[in-house]
Amino acid sequence: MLDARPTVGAVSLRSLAEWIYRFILFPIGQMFVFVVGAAVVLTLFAYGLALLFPEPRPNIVLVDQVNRQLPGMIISGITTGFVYAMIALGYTLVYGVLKFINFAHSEIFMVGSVVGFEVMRRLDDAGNLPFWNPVLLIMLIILVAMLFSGLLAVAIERIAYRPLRGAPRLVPLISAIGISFFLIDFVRAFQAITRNDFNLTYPTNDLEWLRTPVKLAIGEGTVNVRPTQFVVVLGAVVTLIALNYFVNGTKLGRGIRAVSQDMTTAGLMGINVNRMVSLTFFVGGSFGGAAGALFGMNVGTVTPFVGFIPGIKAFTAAVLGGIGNVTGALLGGLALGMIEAFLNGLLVYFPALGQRYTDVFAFSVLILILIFRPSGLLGERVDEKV
Amino acid sequence: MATKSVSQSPWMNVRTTMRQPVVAGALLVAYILAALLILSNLDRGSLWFPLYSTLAFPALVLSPFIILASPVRTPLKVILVALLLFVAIPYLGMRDSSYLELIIQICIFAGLALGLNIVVGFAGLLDLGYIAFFAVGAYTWAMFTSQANTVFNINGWLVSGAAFYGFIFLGVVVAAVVGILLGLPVLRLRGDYLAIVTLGFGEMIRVIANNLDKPINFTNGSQGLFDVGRPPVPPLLYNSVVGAEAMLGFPIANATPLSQQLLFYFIAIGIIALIIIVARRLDNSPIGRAWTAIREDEVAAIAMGVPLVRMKLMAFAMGASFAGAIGVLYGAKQTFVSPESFSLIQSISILAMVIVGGIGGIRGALFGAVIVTLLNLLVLKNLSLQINALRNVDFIVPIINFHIRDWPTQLEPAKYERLIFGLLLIVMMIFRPAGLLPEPRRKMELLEAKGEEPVTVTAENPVVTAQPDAGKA
Amino acid sequence: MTALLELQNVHTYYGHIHALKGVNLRVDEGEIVTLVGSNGAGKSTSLRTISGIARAKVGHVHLEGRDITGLKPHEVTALGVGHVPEGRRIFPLLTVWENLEIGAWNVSSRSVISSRMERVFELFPRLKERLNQKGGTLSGGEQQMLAIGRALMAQPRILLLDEPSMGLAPVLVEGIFDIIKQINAQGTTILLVEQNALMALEVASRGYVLQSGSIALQDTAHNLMNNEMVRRVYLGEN
Amino acid sequence: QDDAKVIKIASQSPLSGPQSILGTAIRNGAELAIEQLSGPLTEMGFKVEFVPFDDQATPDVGVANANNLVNDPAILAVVGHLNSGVAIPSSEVYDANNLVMVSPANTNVNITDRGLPTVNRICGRDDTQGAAGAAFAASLEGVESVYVLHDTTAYGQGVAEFFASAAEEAGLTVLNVEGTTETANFDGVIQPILALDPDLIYFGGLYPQSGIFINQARAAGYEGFFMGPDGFDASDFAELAGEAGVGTYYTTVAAPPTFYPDAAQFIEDYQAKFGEDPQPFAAQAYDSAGIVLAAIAKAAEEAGGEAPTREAVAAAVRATENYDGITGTYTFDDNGDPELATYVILQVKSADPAEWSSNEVLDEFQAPSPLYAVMQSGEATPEATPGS
Amino acid sequence: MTIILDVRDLTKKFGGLTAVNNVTIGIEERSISAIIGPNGAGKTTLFNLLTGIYKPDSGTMLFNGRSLIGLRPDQVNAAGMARTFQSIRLFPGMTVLENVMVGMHSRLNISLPATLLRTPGFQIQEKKVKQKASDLLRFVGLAGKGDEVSRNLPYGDQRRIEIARALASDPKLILLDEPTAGMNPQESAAAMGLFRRVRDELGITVVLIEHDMKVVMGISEHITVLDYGQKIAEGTPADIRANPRVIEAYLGRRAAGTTEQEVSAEVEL
Ligand SMILES: Nc1ncnc2c1ncn2[C@@H]1O[C@H](COP(=O)(O)OP(=O)(O)OP(=O)(O)O)[C@@H](O)[C@H]1O
Ligand SMILES: Nc1ncnc2c1ncn2[C@@H]1O[C@H](COP(=O)(O)OP(=O)(O)OP(=O)(O)O)[C@@H](O)[C@H]1O
Ligand SMILES: [Mg+2]
Ligand SMILES: [Mg+2]
Repeated sequence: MLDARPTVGAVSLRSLAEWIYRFILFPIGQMFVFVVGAAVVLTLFAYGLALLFPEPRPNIVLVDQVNRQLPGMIISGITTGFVYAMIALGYTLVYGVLKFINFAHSEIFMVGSVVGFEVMRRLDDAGNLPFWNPVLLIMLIILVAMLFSGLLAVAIERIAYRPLRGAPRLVPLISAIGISFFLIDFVRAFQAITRNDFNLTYPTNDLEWLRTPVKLAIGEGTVNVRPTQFVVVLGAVVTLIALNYFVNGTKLGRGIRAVSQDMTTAGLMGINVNRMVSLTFFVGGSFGGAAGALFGMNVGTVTPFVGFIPGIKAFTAAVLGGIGNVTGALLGGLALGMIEAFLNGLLVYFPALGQRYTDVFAFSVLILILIFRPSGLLGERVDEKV
Repeated sequence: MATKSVSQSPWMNVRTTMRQPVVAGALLVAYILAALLILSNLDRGSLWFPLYSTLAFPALVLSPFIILASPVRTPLKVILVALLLFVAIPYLGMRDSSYLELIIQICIFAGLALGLNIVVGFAGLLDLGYIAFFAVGAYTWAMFTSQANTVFNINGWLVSGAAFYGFIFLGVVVAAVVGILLGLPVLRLRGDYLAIVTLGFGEMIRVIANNLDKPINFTNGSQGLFDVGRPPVPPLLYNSVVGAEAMLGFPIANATPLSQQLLFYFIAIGIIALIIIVARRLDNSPIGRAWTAIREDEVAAIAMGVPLVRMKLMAFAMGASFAGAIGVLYGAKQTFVSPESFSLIQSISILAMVIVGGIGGIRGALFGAVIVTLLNLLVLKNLSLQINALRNVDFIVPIINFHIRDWPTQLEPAKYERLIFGLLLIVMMIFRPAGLLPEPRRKMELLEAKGEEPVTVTAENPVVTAQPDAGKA
Repeated sequence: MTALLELQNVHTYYGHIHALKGVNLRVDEGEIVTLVGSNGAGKSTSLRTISGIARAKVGHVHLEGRDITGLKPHEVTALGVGHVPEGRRIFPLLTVWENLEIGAWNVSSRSVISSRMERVFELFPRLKERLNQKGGTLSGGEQQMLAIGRALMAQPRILLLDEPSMGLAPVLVEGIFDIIKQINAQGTTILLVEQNALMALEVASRGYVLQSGSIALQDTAHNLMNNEMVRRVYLGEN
Repeated sequence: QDDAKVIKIASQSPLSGPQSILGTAIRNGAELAIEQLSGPLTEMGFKVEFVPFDDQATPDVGVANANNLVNDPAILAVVGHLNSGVAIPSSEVYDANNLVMVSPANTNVNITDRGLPTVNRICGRDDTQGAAGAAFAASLEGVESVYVLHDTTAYGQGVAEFFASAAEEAGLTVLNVEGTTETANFDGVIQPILALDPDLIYFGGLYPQSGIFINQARAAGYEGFFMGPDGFDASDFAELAGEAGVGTYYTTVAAPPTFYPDAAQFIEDYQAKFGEDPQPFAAQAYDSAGIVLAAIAKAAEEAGGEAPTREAVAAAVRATENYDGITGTYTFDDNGDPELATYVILQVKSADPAEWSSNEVLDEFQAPSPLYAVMQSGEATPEATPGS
Repeated sequence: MTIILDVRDLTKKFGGLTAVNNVTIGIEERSISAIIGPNGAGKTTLFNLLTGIYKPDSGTMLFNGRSLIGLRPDQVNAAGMARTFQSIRLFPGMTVLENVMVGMHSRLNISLPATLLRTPGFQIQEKKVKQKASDLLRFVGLAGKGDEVSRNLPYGDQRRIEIARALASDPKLILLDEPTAGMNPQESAAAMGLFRRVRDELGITVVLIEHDMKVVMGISEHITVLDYGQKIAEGTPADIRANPRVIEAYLGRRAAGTTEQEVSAEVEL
């Protein structure tokens, strides 16, 4: 329904065009600007570094290395960044509504990746994996993962957070940690019993199209792009647009925003607050699930422990972008993914440092940004009104 | 309104009698003695040993809390606690040093929980990287005493174990300085932004410790610093242990490791006692009031003349310095310091202790530390051991006629300690959201919060915000 | 005749605080009834108990004879109770238009929503000018208009107004009371809580005086205005 | 049965967490040995029980467990650990209480180089293993430059650095020695490798990490060789690395059970008891427990049929000579290293986990422990000489 | 008479909105002045600028001859200017007494060693702090309520706590933001008495923001009127009541009329 515009009247062609602009073209444009912006800034940084340290190690000319690595770093940054962004959305949505860090979200992501595996494994066991249309297959995997993770998130809220509403802010944090421990070991137990193993490898052997890398000739050499990387980016873009529409363009999205600003008053307006909170968890959870499935397809193997690191990174991304802000989560995720990719690519050449310091530098960047923008990149910089 | 019916049931009579100080005191002594006797006479070989020790040991360790809550008079409380700490527990340690080890671990976590409680509970700053300061303390000691540190070792800069006490002080200073250095840039951040930055800082310290074997080897990297020095055992302590063993007619066990452990135990309770005194004095002072004010309303606090950053820095540095001192102790006790001991999970479990116990209260933090450590290192472990023991004798559960031996190995409880721990955390939070031993003030907040508070939109309290209005762009 | 709204011996607590101690109150269809009382007397709590934000521990709330005690706020709203809370409480980051849409949460027909919106704009032309402005950036008076307009979007049968004039410039206070009369004339029953007892009694037909959680006095507005105690305490005369 | 004197043997290994597959293998191997090999003790009237502990791959938990188990006087020996970072601090506790430990898996040099009388292992050492790998890498056609990656743990980093220094000595160009804690998405790690284009990548770490890495590196277009230490040696590696893993070289100090002719029965029994194939270190744990049982029996005999003291057990273990296990024959040197340890170089032949046992053995040799080498030759160059 | 607070050409913008626009105000020492104006006129923003919560875009603020520009809120408080908030901002979980004690922070000697060692100096200070806090509570009429948790007190009492807390820092000037909002006429009358005593007995200059004309006209010696961030009028209550611009923008005809009679009644109090 085209209820996004405040004007009252019939649906005209003009309003359709405006709708398309607002909910499709604009978000795509925005993502494009973020990606290109981050890439340009970091590329300049890389060449700047090469100017400063032309030969950080004997026989290694940094400019040449940067030339060779640039496309690869950018592609890897974008793929990781979109995954971070999708997980970060879950943190941001829940934070916006309930004002607490849902530490269990990383495990919701993990469950999504495990469910993605289960779907493919089952299809493979039944022997009909190779006959699936690639697009349908990917959609199926993502949808099942979304559904499962979304429902799981709803259940978690119901069991572990709702009874604690109104308790001090840190209390649900602890039950979230409890949930997180529980889920990790529960999935491990489940897999250990049913499969005798918990390193879960997506069965892609029969899917030629998924395994054949695409060779892109860029500059001096060729870059191999895995089809899964396309899938990740495409899947992320589509789901992010859908989320943007949901939050900003639908009545339910408006309800969620109202609840996030003032729960009591939202109730007075006739909004069933609990249902809205559940809905928020469902949406946030299903995005985590989709991210998990995409991540799993991209990396090939997942375990019950796979959620921890991306979870922390995504949480960082949410803060970087300004927690509570949907666009901020997107920007934060992309920025973090790109920064990491470039740090990984460049630190290698500095003997005393190396990639082991990537996280140290990435966090330093975060701290720097927060010092200058205490509410994150896009967080509303409210001077508190008193 | 339902008024309590004043029934003169026998139970009420018993309760009134028990509230008599003399009776209560006698009951307490009997209780502690019973726990002690059961514990020290348990036979490790017996089938039900894990179960019994799981019941008796927490009973003993938790007795200080019972003493403090009991109606006996303060001097008697002090005497009872002192007897427990200086007689009962060392005695138990001689009978079975694993309990002493457990108690030392509990003390280490209790110290950390008390320190974190100052940062999180008093000043309301969510610190998810607290373990970093602990690491700083541990490395401060280990770097200067481990044979594995090639820099100091080769240059003859290693110090002897006797320097330990000085290093506790040094650990305090170094950790406090690190706390201030980190705090200066980040303490202006609000609420959960601080959480992620401290989390990142904790990880940074760990990564640096893991990699500072190059270019110069300070930390021995991932190999860790082993052969870390220990404070020398005072001859008096050693001789008393030997004497006590002889007197009590024990087979002379290893007096050397035992007196070493006892030394650590005494140092640990010394440090904790100091931390408790410091924390209490801070709480009842202008500084403590300023922290509470900051926690409750930053804007009002600064407008009333409380210098925010300075007070927060002070909280941060105080908390850090406690962790530093405990870290030095830990390094010496463990004799091995490696980055693996300072993970995010550790920070989180300390936070869990503070919250499970009851945030903002000294008793709560201690209680939380005891409960969580007991759960982790005793209860869950013993559960696995018990089932294993039953399996070894092919125990059959009566009534349902189930052979424990048939329990599948995939479901071995030892593998699911964290799962159970997670469940317990959730259950505890749901049933005691203010913590197991809540601060009266915090408990009240909770009660009233149920009356649905308005959500004010502020920078630290943001809400889901829309995309910048695309229609206008 | 059954009253539109009736409170019978309502007791409400906040934690240990006993805020309402047996409130009895009734509002008939088409009336404006006002509730006056000093700070902390329990006026807001009475309204909150009616709309389900606070819960009556003892006693009952009836809406047209139906027991609505213990229903959730959104359920009470669906039965035709509108509540303009103390301090306006508009959604600061939603636009004026979105705030109004939220007011009509339970209405799905677009044409109904737009006709109601038109009615709100007739009452408050100012809001139409600010349609795309974020609620949080409105001035206090505009926020109050929005809060009332938002409640009207659900077309409640009875509107609970909690201190609509609080913190408003004198010039706006007059306007607000004019509008209250207008809304009532259009058929909405009103339960009005006010510190500004003088103006409240001027627009109301009946009134209750609430003192530390229970009703101390009830009468027609005219009689209350002439009551010695009311004049001294609530109208500020010696 | 009740009056039987109980002797307990404990195991410590990670039973939960990402490494629990390997930790469980240690636990299971030890349990099987105790079930099968405690005959002599049972005949002497003892009842041998097994007590597994979960060290969670965490030093603190390992130490807490260690303190717990030293207090059970019936426990006379420990089989474990998996992680050197856990084994080192825990063994300090064992040693203070004279409790003997036999490790099936710890290859870190510091395990035995501390010279503790109670600490022994039956596997080889990282210095020799790294050097053996480097020598083999240098002998490969077309390998001039190597990129060394490790998992930043005591084990992975240790062996990787030994490999790197030996490779340098062997004339290879070591492009970089890099650590990563990444476990799933290696994109960022791979980019600079591609840019440096090494002929061979050495990964010091365990298969759950390296298998995924190799899979992704191949997909990203890397075309050179892969090589790694004994941490690669698990059938799951084939599953994780897929086709990309075929051709990978790895060294091992604990060859798969199928590699040992004597282990056929063990594999069968293991499958029967635990319903799965023995994972790496299961057979070594079996032998470690076997050594312990034999030593206890010997000490008990010396004690005249009484339960032996821990000191006696520790001494008996250290005195083990030519113990004939399913994975080899073991004699300990004075540091607790096996005098001669077997090092094998294998190549992955198939992406099918079931075919793991058909991996081709390219080279096999026995190298002396440093101490034994000194003893034998009288000179202080504990250099392994591969290709004997 | 000396000017204690001298504000010149003060401007504050929020994005496109100029909340305070070139405002110039002088406050005389030991006076009671009011700032009035329609909702959103910038009154509270002006207080926030004065107390360092917001940074002005341009203009000068001299307090006691000292510039306030660039001072943090706690420094402003230490300099002798205290305030209350439009929406009450107590420390809700602390007791009434503790709330007031926190207000003294900038006047205390805070030393970590002294705190930890409980030196005699520290103990004497603590005793004094408690004593003074109870005195202040008695002054605002809350004697005996010191140990109650502040969030449990009724609204009117909370307003008084805020005033006591502000007075605790021995300010020379106190800024009150709508101190009688939500009070009934009887309560406001009592509050007016309190404000007078603050000036007369403690010698503190009082500046208040109010919408209640009875209070404003009844108590202030000088009134400044803001509208859309700009000063549109200033003068004595009589001037302001008669000013057509103020009537138009703020008072409304009825309020302008009624207050006249009521104020005359009030003055006799
Ligand atoms: N959320 C809450 N938690 C605890 N006590 C509360 C809460 N809200 C109100 N109270 C207490 O309940 C009593 C009644 O409050 P209520 O808000 O109903 O008063 P009121 O008549 O509306 O006063 P006002 O004129 O100040 O709005 C007061 O004593 C108040 O302190
Ligand atoms: N932090 C802020 N961010 C953006 N706008 C603000 C902020 N603070 C105040 N404003 C705006 O500045 C203007 C002046 O606000 P201010 O609070 O000073 O008004 P006021 O005169 O105190 O009104 P009232 O009588 O309603 O309290 C308003 O339009 C307000 O929305
Ligand atoms: Mg009210
Ligand atoms: Mg204002």
